[in-house]
Parts: sequence; structure tokens; C-alpha cells
Amino acid sequence: MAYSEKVMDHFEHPRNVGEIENPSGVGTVGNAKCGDIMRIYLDIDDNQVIQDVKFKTFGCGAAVATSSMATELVKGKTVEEALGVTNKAVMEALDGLPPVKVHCSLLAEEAIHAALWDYAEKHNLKIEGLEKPKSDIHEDEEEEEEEY
Amino acid sequence: MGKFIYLDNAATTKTDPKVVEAMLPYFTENYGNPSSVYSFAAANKEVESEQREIIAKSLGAKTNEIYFTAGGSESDNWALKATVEAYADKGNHIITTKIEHHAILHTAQYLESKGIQVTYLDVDENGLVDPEAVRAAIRPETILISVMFANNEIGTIEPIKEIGAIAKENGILFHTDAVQAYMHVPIDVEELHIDMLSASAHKFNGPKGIGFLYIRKGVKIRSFIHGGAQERKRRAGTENVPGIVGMGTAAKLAYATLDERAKYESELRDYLIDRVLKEIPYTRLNGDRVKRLPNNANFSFRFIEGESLLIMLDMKGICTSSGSACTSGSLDPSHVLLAIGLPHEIAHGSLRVSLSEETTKEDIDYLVDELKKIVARIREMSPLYEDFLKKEKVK
Amino acid sequence: MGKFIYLDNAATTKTDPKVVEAMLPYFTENYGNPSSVYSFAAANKEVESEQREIIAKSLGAKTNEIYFTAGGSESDNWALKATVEAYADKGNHIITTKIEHHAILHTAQYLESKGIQVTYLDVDENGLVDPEAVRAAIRPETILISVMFANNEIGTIEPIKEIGAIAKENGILFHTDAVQAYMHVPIDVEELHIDMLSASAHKFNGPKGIGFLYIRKGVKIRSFIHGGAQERKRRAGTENVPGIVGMGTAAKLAYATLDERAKYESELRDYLIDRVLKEIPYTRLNGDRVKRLPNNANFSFRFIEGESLLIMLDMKGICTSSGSACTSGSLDPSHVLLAIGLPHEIAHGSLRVSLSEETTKEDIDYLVDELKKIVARIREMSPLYEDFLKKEKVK
Ligand SMILES: Cc1ncc(COP(=O)(O)O)c(C=O)c1O
Ligand SMILES: Cc1ncc(COP(=O)(O)O)c(C=O)c1O
Ligand code: FES
Ligand code: FES
Repeated sequence: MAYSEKVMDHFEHPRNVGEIENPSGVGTVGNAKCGDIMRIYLDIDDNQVIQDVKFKTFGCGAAVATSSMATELVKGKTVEEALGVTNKAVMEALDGLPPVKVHCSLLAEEAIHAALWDYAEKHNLKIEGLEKPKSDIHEDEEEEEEEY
Repeated sequence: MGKFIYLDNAATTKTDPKVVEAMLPYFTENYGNPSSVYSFAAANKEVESEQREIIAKSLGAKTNEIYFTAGGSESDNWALKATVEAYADKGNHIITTKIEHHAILHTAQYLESKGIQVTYLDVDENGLVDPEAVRAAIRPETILISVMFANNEIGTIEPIKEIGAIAKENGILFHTDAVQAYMHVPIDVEELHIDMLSASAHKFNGPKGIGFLYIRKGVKIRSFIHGGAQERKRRAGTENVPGIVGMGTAAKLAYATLDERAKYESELRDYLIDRVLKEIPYTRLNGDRVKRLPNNANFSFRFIEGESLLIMLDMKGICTSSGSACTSGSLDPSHVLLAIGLPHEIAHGSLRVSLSEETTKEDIDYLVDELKKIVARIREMSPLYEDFLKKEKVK
Repeated sequence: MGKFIYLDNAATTKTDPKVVEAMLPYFTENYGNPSSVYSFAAANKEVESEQREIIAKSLGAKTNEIYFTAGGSESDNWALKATVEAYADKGNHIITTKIEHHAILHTAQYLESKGIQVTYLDVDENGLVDPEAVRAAIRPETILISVMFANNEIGTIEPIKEIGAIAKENGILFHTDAVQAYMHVPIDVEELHIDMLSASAHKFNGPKGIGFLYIRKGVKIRSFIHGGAQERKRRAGTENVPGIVGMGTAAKLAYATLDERAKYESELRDYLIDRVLKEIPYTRLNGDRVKRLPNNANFSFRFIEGESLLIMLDMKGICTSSGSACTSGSLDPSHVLLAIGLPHEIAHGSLRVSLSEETTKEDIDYLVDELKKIVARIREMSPLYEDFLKKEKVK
């Protein structure tokens, strides 16, 4: 599996692993059946700035690395800015992922969105551009050519 | 390079240097095409036939019952596809199992698309096929039973003798994919009533790209690769002489040491299994505890995903696998682990460790020590483990 | 051992020592299964892909259009059988020629037994296929045209570009068996409109047991060997890494010297042809004088039976053949020589001499000198010659 050095670094030394007690928002996405679950905890202050973020991930190397990178990318950002941290941005920050692992980075984006959604619900906020997260993101995953 | 411990001998093995040495002259010196008339090349026909004899002897078979192929996958494809063709007038039903290697499973699925009926037998929680289930699945139109000798992931050795007897009793051909078993456990095709058997040289310290199919005399067999008159007109293609010599040499070496290797490896395997089960909580052994390949151990660690585990072990210089190598491109959990009843999330967290005669107790100790740390670390990161601990607390 | 002159390079070639050297580390050091996760083995995936690239470049193809197989026969079988399956809804007719290698011919005959319609085109007295005959054979249900690039017995190079253009014009797939041509004549799959191409490493100083099939992107292709996910899920089986490295290395070496080799060999070939035709009476050259493989010469000596000739040459240390090596088990005269119109008794007395870059003018002189003596000696023994001489006298 050809992982970039960045991916390996984040895999070997994942940033922000853990839990936050009484988080502002927490989101869990994925499905253990597919072999990956990601949970993101957010601590958001009154100015809607993400003060702290932690994650836990049950998943492959790419899933761990994207979780780690995603938490780094959203930390210190406003809620609005955090919404802009897409899977593309995470992948780019990691110097890319093998094609079969692209969906793992989607998981990170979804987990952040899910945590933000939880935060919005708890605080009765409406966040522009945030949609209710799907629970299973593996529906439309595609590999290369089909037939055998 | 630091530590390097190769524990994925079920994926492939190191070619024995003695094997390479035996092959070498056939590249640059005795490179003739064995089908040629002149003596320089015709001598290679002899050499080939010596290798065939070594292999035949190791199975209790006859020399002209061994057909060289390019490996286990070709042998499996050949056995199934050719039988279905040759016995089309007898019937269109074959029996196999849910835990076969993909070389059998995907071939069977292909045959289904051509109108062949296939029964995929269940296995029990240890991966064992019930011979009585084989018997029960037999129909008047059954032409072939194909049950693997030993499973490549969980190492379970199937009741081949019993299944062979049932096949024989019912006049049905019996094929076994022995790619993992050949040269790791003793096999006698007479005693076990085996009509066809697949093997691949790179699983017993021979070279890659060469294997064989044993076909009992009397079995109607069609070609799979059509063309020249090689292999008694059954398998076309210029013979891979160095490969054949490599396989023969590997078979000779492996046959001579079979018993002591099996003893050595299974003791080490048991030591590994005992330590892991005792020292790492929430862990299970997959596959039968006793009816198992001497060199195979397969564990599931709850709350853990296999790939992370493999990569972390790799960082420590340890080569292992989570399922079969050839499906590691896929993200699905192993069909074998699902067939023995593991839930998806546990099937994802499995580890296969396959030893060789070169593996030492120190290697195993190093593996287990690292494994303990790594499993603990990944669990720290796992939301499933978090949930589990919370639930435990509530209790 | 005395004299040893190897002039059967169309049957197989010596593996280049540089090729063997390149292969060696992949047996005992970098022996990992390329599909494995850990870096030790995954590195072999890279190595594999480098070889694929070398080969792709040599054909003007893309890297992911090269699929490794166990040799030319498998490639040929795959191309025909998989196309017939994948395009079954389009039609059931294929066009090929009467002078194909058995790997194509026997496969086509097998497909006929499955209900496929096959047109076997005639060739002219030089073994050339007429592109207009290809066009005329096309039917609405034609799905594949398979014409060999160069014939393995008589060396004739077919009008591939013209046939490719006709195939393209008519939206029909074009496969060529280039086992004899690849690395002996330049090939560009774009320029020649080739959709699939078979090759085998041992014909260009690579190892036996490895080859490839080029499949143009966009061609619907089914697996021939089902199983693991190797070769983009198209060809199952643990990759033969040493073989692949051997083939890639051989391709690289051969590609760099293609032009000079072709020039050297064809000059030597012409020298051989001129001497034989001039110095041995009642002799003809088979195959086209100009459109011919640089390393091939094929003669028919009237009143002579081929096997005797081969054995006597062998006694003088010269390795040659009468037809293709893989049919030497058979006693029938070559289907190729019959197709170019030779009567049976003349077809029996043919000799194929195939050179390599190591062949010297001295070798050729020695061959011709011995050949003269041997042909004379066999004719002495031949009742056909006796009859002929008597008839001549009467005239
Ligand atoms: C034209 C042609 N096609 C196919 C083959 C088969 O190749 P292989 O023997 O490597 O399978 C050969 C040589 O034997 C050949 O000359
Ligand atoms: C049980 C079993 N069958 C078949 C195969 C296929 O063998 P090969 O990869 O040599 O084609 C393997 C190994 O990959 C195997 O373990
Ligand atoms: S998380 Fe699904 S494979 Fe990476
Ligand atoms: S005379 Fe011997 S083959 Fe016919």
C-alpha cells in the first residue's frame, strides 16, 4: 500500500487522539461492518472558535491519518472555517491517498460535520451550509472497472 | 534495515538458495526447448520427467499423473473448468465450500454464470466442513466435489479422507486445493481418494510462477490452455524448465524434512497461540485448535482494524497479513472469517501469522511483545473500545 | 562436447546472463508477495510496474494496458476465449488464418466446438495473408480478427498495418500473436491499430514461463484465470516477480539493440539463404524473401525427410528444427507448409534455421558445409531421389 510519508507520519504519531469531557459537539460516522468508525469531539467557545478537538478511529491507516490531519486542520478555526475543511483539503494536506483509500478521507469530513451538527443542535444554532450527516458513507463507493 | 521478521509464509516463501542454484544452469546453459529433437534440448525432457517423478512420489501418485502449470490459480481454474466440460453429459452440479480460496470461488461463480449449479457448503465455527453435509449435497447430476485441503487464512485442515471416501462411494470426482497443505502436511492421494490436487511451488520454498495439477489416471480431462503438445497434449506452452527444476528441487528438499518441520513449527505455533491468548485480552484464535496447519496462527483482536495493525507491525520490521494477500486490494472483510461466523467488525481485526522453519522462539517473543503494545495503542484510539469500556463501567 | 551451434532461436533463446542477474534478488531476498501490505513486499509492486512500463513503452502502449501471463500460449488463449465471451452479444464469428501457431489454431477449434464460427484465411505461396481477404471475410457478427505478426516456421511478416486498418474501419477487435515478432521487428500498437498482442519472454532472451498480453484500454476483457485481484483483477495468481523482472530486463536490453540486431541478423540470414539456394540443388526457400523475420530461414530439400536431417545436424553439433518445437511430438507435416501449397513429401523435408545476435558467419559456413554433405547423404538413401534421377535420365 503506497502511503505518502505524511500519511505514515500521522499514522505513526496521530495528533489529538482521545476524548473531551462534556464536548460542545461529538460526531460518530462510519460503520463497523465496513471496517471503519470515526468519532470527533469538539470544544467550541462562545465566539464559535474551535478550541480543542479530539478523535478516535477504528479504521485503516488512511482513516487514522485523515482523522489526525483533519483535527489539526480544524483546530483554532471558526465553525464556518471548519466547514471548509473538505476531504480534498485533508488529502492534499497528506500529500494524497491511494485511490482505494479516498473514501477514508470522506469519513473525516463527515465526522467533523457530524460533530458540528451535534454542536448546532445542542445550541439551537443554524449553521449555513451544514447538512445532516449520513450515517453510512460507504454507499456510493466505487472501485475501478467492474466486470470479472 | 533493522529488525526483519518474515511471518507471512502463507502468502509466499523465500525461494531456497539451493533451489535457485539448481535452476541456474537452465537459464543460460541448458536453455533448450524440451520439445526439440536435438540432444541438447531433448535432455531437458529427461530433467523435466525427473521432477515429475519427485512430485509424484511425494503424493503416492504416478509420474504421468502430474501436469505442470503456472501456479495454484491456474491449477484450480483448470480442474474446475475442464471437469465441467468433460463431464457435461453426466451432470452440471458441483459442490464446494464457502471458505475456498478465490481461485476456486471466483471460478465457481464464473461457472454459475455459464449455467452450472454450485453448492457452497457452510463450515462450523472452526472452519471445518462436515463430511455428512457433503454427502447430503450430492445430487444425481453432481460431477465434482472440490474442498480445499487446508484453509489459507485460518489454517484449518479439512476432513479430506472422509470427503474423499464419500466422493468415491458415489462415483464423483474429488478435487482438493492443496496449495497451503502440500509439503506442510503428508498427503497420499490413494489413501485420501483424491482425484485431482492443486499445488503451487512458491508456498514451499520453490519459485513463483510454477505449480502443478495432479490428475488421476482415468479422469477425463480437457485442456485449459490449448496449443502445443506439451504435458501430454493437456497444457500448451513452452515448458518453464528452470521453474520446473525449481519446483522439483523444492519438493525434494521439503519432502525430506516434512515431519521435523511440522513438529518444529507446530510447537512454535502453539507457543505463539498460548502467549497471545493469555497476554492480550479480548482476543480469539480463528480456525481449529488441533486440525490446523503447523505454520498457521490467526487471531481476531476486538475493537481493532487489521490494516492499522499490519502497518504498525511492519514499522517494527514484522511481516504479517490480515487475510490472503491477493485480496488485500479489497476492503471487504475476509469471506472465510464471515463464514466461521465472526461479526463484520471482528472479522476486520484479524491477523494471520504464518511461520517457517527459519522462525525462532525469539522472533515469536518479539512479535508478541510488540503486538501487545500495538494492540493496546490502537485500542486507545478506537471508538469501539471506548464504547465498550463505558458499557463495562455501567455494569 | 565439440562443436555447438545453436540455430533454433525461434524455439527458444538463451536467457541473457544480465537478465538472470536481475532476477536473482527476487528469489532469495526480495521474495515478498507484491499484494502484501508491508513495505518489504509492497516494494515489489513498484518493481513490477517498472517492468510494465518498459514493455508498454516498447510498444507505444500505456502501462496499464500490459497484463502479465505465463507465456505466449496463455496470452493467445486468453485473447480469443475472453473476447468471445465479452462480445457474445455482438456476434459469434472470428477471423484468423491457416498458418497461426497452434496456441491460436487449437483454441479456435475449441471455440468452434462451442458454437463459434471461425474463418481460417488462406495465405499465398509466401505465407502472406491478403488484407482484402480479411475484409471480404467480415460479417455483421464478426467480433475478432486474429492474425499473427510473423510466422514461427517460415518467418513471413504479415501486413499487420493494413489488416489493423481494416479492423478499425469495421469496428472489429484486432489481435495479433507477436510471439515471434516482438523485439525482433519494431511494433507500435497505435500505428498498426492493434487492440491485443501476445508475446512470450523466452523468445527474446528472457526467461521461460512468462509473457504478456497487451489489451488496449476500452476493450472489454474477461478474466481467463479467475481468482485473486492481481493484474487489475484480470489475471489471478501470485505474481511471478523474478519472471516479470526477467522479462522487463530482457525487453529493455532487446529494445535498445533492436535495429542493429535486425540489421546484423538479416545480413547473415541473407548470406545463409544465398549459399544454400546456390549450393544445394532441388532446394526452395519457404516464406517471403523480403517480408521476413531477420533471424529466420526455412528451406525445403526435395527427397528428404526432416527428422533425419535434424538428427544428422545434431550429430555435428548444430541445433535446428523442422517446424515448431511444440508440434515435434506429431508426425504430420507442418500445417504452415501445407498452407503455402507444398506437397506432403516436400513439406516433410523442411528445415528451419533461426539465428541470434551471437551467430557468426563461421557458424553459418559450418552449417552450410555440413548441410551439403548431409543432404547429399540422405538423398543417396532416398528411393524418391532414385526414382527422380531415373526419370531425369529418361528425358
Ligand atoms: C507464434 C507463436 N505463438 C505462440 C507461441 C507459444 O508461446 P509459449 O510457448 O511461450 O507459450 C509460440 C512459441 O512457442 C509461437 O512461436
Ligand atoms: C489455498 C490457495 N489456493 C490457491 C492459491 C493460488 O496460488 P497462486 O497464487 O500460486 O496462483 C493460494 C495462494 O495464493 C492459496 O493459498
Ligand atoms: S477506513 Fe475504510 S478502508 Fe480506510
Ligand atoms: S517412418 Fe518414422 S515417423 Fe514415419
